[in-house]
Amino acid sequence: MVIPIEWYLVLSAFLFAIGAAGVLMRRNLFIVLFSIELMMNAVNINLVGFSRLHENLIGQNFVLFTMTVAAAEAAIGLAIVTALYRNRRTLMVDMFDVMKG
Amino acid sequence: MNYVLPLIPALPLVAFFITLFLGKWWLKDSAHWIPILAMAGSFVLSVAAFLAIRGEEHAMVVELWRWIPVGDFQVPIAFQLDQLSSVMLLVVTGVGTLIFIYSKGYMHGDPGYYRFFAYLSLFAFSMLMLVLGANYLLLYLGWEAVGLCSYYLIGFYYHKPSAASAGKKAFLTNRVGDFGFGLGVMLIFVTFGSLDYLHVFEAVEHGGTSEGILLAIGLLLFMGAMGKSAQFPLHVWLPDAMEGPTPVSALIHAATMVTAGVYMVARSSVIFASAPTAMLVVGAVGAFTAIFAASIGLVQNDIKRVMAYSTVSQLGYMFMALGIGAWIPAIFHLVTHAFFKALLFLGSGSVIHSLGGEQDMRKMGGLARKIPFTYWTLIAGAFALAGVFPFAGFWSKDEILGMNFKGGGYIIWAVGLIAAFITAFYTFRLIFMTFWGESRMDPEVEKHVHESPWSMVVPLMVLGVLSVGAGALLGIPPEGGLFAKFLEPVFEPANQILGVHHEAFAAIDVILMIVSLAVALSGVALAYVFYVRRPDDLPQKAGAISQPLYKAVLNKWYIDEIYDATIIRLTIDGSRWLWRVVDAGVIDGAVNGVARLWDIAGRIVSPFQTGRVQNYAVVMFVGLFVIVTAVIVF
Amino acid sequence: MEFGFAEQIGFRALSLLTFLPSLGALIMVLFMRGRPSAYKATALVASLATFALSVYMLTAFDSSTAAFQFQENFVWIENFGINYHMGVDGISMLMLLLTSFLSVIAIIGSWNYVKDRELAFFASLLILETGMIGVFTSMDLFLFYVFWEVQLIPMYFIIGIWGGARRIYAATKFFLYTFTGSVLMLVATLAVVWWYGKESGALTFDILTLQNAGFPSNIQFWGFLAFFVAFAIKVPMFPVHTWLPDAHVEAPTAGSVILAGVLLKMGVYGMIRFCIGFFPEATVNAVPYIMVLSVIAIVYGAAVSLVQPDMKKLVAYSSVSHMGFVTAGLFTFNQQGIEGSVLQMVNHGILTGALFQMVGFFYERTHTREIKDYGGMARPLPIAAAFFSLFVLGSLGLPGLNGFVGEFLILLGVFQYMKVFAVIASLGIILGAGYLLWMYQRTMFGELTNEKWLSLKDLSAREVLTLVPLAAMSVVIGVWPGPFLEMLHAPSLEIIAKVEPFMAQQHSLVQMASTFLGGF
Amino acid sequence: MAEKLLFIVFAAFAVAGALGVITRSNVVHGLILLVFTFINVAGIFLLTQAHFLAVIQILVYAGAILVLFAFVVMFLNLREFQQEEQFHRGQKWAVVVLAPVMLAEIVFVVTAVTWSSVGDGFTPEAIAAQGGNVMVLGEQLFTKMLLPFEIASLILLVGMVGAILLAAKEDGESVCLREWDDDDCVSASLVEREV
Repeated sequence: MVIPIEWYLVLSAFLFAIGAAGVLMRRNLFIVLFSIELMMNAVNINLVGFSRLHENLIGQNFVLFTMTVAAAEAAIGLAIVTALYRNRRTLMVDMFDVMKG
Repeated sequence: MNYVLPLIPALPLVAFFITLFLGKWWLKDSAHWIPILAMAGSFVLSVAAFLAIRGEEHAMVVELWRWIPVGDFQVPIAFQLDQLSSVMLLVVTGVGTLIFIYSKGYMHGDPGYYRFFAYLSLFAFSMLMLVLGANYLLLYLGWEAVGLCSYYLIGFYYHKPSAASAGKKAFLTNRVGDFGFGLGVMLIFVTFGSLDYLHVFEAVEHGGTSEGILLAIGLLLFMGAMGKSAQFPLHVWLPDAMEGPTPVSALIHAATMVTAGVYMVARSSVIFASAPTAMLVVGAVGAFTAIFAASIGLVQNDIKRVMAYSTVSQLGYMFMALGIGAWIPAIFHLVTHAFFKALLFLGSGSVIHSLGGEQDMRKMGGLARKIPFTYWTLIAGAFALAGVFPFAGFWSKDEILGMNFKGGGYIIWAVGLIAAFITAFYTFRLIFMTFWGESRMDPEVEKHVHESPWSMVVPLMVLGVLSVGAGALLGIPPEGGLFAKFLEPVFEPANQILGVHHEAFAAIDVILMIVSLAVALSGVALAYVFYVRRPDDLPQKAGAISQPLYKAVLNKWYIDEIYDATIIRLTIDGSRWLWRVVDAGVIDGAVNGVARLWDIAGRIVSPFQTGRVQNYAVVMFVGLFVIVTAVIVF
Repeated sequence: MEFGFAEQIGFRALSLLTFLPSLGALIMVLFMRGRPSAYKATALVASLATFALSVYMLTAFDSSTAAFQFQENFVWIENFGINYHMGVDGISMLMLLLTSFLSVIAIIGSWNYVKDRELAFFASLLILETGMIGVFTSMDLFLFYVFWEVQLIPMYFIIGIWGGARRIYAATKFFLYTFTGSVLMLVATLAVVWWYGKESGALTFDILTLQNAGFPSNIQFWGFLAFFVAFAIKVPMFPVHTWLPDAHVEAPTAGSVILAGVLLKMGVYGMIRFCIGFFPEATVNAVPYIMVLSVIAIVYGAAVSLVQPDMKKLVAYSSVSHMGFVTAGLFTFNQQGIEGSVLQMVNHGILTGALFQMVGFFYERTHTREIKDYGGMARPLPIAAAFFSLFVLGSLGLPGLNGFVGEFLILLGVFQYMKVFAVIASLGIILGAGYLLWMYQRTMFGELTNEKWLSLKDLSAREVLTLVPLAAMSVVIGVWPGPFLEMLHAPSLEIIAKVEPFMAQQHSLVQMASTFLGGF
Repeated sequence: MAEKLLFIVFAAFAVAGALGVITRSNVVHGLILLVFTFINVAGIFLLTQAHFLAVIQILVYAGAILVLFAFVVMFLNLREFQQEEQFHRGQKWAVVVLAPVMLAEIVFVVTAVTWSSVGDGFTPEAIAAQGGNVMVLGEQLFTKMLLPFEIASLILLVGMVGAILLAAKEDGESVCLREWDDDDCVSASLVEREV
């Protein structure tokens, strides 16, 4: 294997950490969704890397499913975004606190 | 007999259903035909039953089906025909038929006409079940069912609050008595393993049952009898029951239902005979009630209330007789009383009817010439009630007093004699105030006074004849007449236990007869002095002399007020306390308190729930960090 | 023997019976949205078919044996020994009849009662019916628990959505009370199953197996306590009864009918199956306490009923009193007491169901339940008054109507157990006559309090149709209870046989107490 | 060696793009940077001989999904949000501290472990011999993975239905500005004009 597995893992860790940070600190709902996509990609990198390491295609297969879920998630997420925006006319996440105790 | 016997109660039941379901839309004003025919049919069948049982040694039992079969508790729907039930059958169906006919005239034009006849039929059915039932549970069934009909009929004019609450009072007071009755029935079952009369009585005769238990059974049963037969202290419902239409008062509250208690004690004669203390209680309560109720009857002004207290008092006589073991005189008095009291009630009903509903005797007077049939039949009834020779009441009352005297119950005899005197007095007070003297009627009412229709007068005349002649026909010689001979087999076992032996008619009987006749006549005479000779001043004077006593009697010895202030008040207040304090306060308070505790806890921690997803995510992230760090470090 | 009885009818009768109502609900929800007449008819047909099936099963039912009949047994979750096991004995057969009968009545009775979300209402009723029937047919503890919870939810919605003004409070109270019991029951269930699994090496939730397990004393004690509390809440026994008046007052008529008619019986049924079935020894030891509580419930419920200003609340408290009779009768452990108790459950279902139905009819007309707002109603509503009086009389135990038979048998049973209790319980009967007649007098008799009432319409044909079967049953059981009691002979003897071995030690205690309390 | 170099370049671009995504206040900028990141990840897939995935990454992610995002972003008027605060006030600092520490921990763990291959034999050479990455992957997908594959299609279907249902406007729906306060609600048609 030309590229060591650790490289994949470290890259993935970086992307994941950045994505997580985005989810946690951004107020804009769109950016939050973007960040989630970033985290998913980080996972995909891992899967592909291990697929290469273990010399099989299971990881690659799995990435396909991740993408499926990501697509579905994006579709529904965006639908929720439009519905929310229509009802509340804001997309700042901290404004949505109906469940406040 | 197998088919005839069940038919006797079945006929009125069928009449009840037909009248109830078809009465409103179809039968309407002719709703009386079916019940009257059914009742007459029952009477004919009862006569057949009477003929069949005459002279038979043993009772006939017809079982229809098992009513409640559970393990060793087997209660059938079964009818028992013996001499006692035969007598009761004749009284119930006979007097019943007459009163049904009378009701046709009396209730004419009432909006609830069909309803009235339906209730009456149901009552007849229930009463017949009561007297025909072959076990205590069926007796209980009839017992409660007649109470129910009484409830409906007292509250017949249900839109009158007083009528409605009188009905309720009757039912509840009876329930208090039935409380004892029910427990008595259970005790009988637990003791003897059966509720069938024949089985139970045989077991008692056989001996071996502890007297304590028999005493308990007797007292509990008698408690039921006290309720139904309006004996002190459960008598309060009967005078109020006069809110019902007059035929109801005559049939239910004079002739039949209220005598159910007497019937029950007589039926259980074997049990009572084996528990002398119970008999003593029965006699004492009867004697006390006899004089107690008579005293109240003295001063009542409502014509029907006088009758009501008189009924209570006469029922007391019957229990007095039962208490001394004079079973047959008690039943004899029951029969004659049914005749003359029904007559008196129907007669006063006729008076009320002719006066357009007036019941206050102070607003009557001088009616003798205006309604002669009613007057003459009522006179016959009054003499019978007062116990004047040779009217029916004389014979039966005299037997009771005589047997008490001869049995050594001098105190009870004396009490009975005083009560007889009072009875004669108030009876003729009623007659004189109503029919003699000056008219005190409203001129408006007076114009419309009229003799009642034939359907009312004919039953009066029949009952009048019976009140005059039945006593002499059945009761001569005292204690050995036709009636006594007929009933002999039923009470044979009880008499054996008591060790009573029949005595021949003797001089002592004649003396006693003369004494009681003298007492009765002096009562009549005193009434004559008071209300015919000097009606304007003597009654007032007498009242003034005994002012506190008079007031107490006028207010029925304040029994109702005492009950209201004690038992009823306590129950209601106690219940309210249970509801408000225990239920809503303590129990629900505890439940809601637990809920409130959690509510407070929730309020304390709920601010942590900011509703912002990202806050939660950060906390999660911190948690993840802690775990990962922990894994790395350790 | 285990599986033989299913062939009596030739098909899986019990499963069909259980799920038929749900099937109806499913059809309604899927295909009949927005068509009231269609889904109402479907609901009626589904419930009628269920009732018809239960009656048909009765014809194939063998009442001479205490064995469970129409059994069906399939493996469900093998690893935990959970089976789909159903079967009925005489007691549950009677309960099934009562359930399917009252469901029909409730559905007809609320034909026009509910105004909004009718579809959901009728579907809830049908699902509720499935839950109730399931409870009475389950022979697997796990299955039983599932159905036990299943019936809770539709009832919660029925009270919470279609109820009166304080419906949320009432529904929550009802749910939390019952659920507290359920959780206790669940814990006890797991404990019992775990113990038996440890002893025998195989987990099983089968009720018949567990009934013969012979648990040791400490398991008996705690298991009994947990199960008993769960069922006592459902009955409800004093002092855990306070959810009942609230739930009844707020529930819509059909809810009250089912609640009083069937749900309360599930508590007693559970006691029979589990408390007595699993823990006979602990049960016998607890009898004096249960008796005291029952007798308190009888008198207390009656006394509190006496002063209720609200008709529905009055009937609700009277249920407490009547159910006190039922529990008192059951734990006498003699044949009269047990059979009277089970019969009284049926009677109470019929009579109280009918009373609630009547109050509902009045409420639909007048929109008030306060007794003081009524008065003289017999004039504008003679037919209603007649029916009302019949049910009132049945309820206060008039001989010839059904209430009497049960009540008398129970009292007879209690009398044999201990006389003092019978005496006190009889006081409850006097009070019973008091509050019922007083209510009747104040509502039906007397002067008309409100001129408006004169224009009220008497019962419609549909309303009469719901009352006639109830009235007929009331009379039939009153004069000929034989066939009903016959179904109970074998099961009641079985119960007695079960507790018999433990009665000896109990007996001395009773006698001690009885001399102490001064029984005759 | 060239591959390693390329990996570092792709990785650096991807990380830089990602950092850009989470720091930009303009959503459109963020979106473009996200596409940029995804393309770089696709490059890494290529380096790993996962040809099919690389293509899909660009087609599905950079193509379909991000176009969807772009649509919505354009559809809604988001300019006004640019003026608002972009980061959570307090939480921002917690994350700035926590995220790098977490990253460090992960990197530490990843590098501390010795990774060994299972060696199933699907080396790039073997795959090439069997007809290439696309062919082998496709074959596996339609044989061994058939059931999950079908389920994935179902998920997509559900997602589609859900999205339509959620985004569809209901008649007479009212719009509330803050909380669920009735006073604050305006009719849907009014908002529609603005949107």
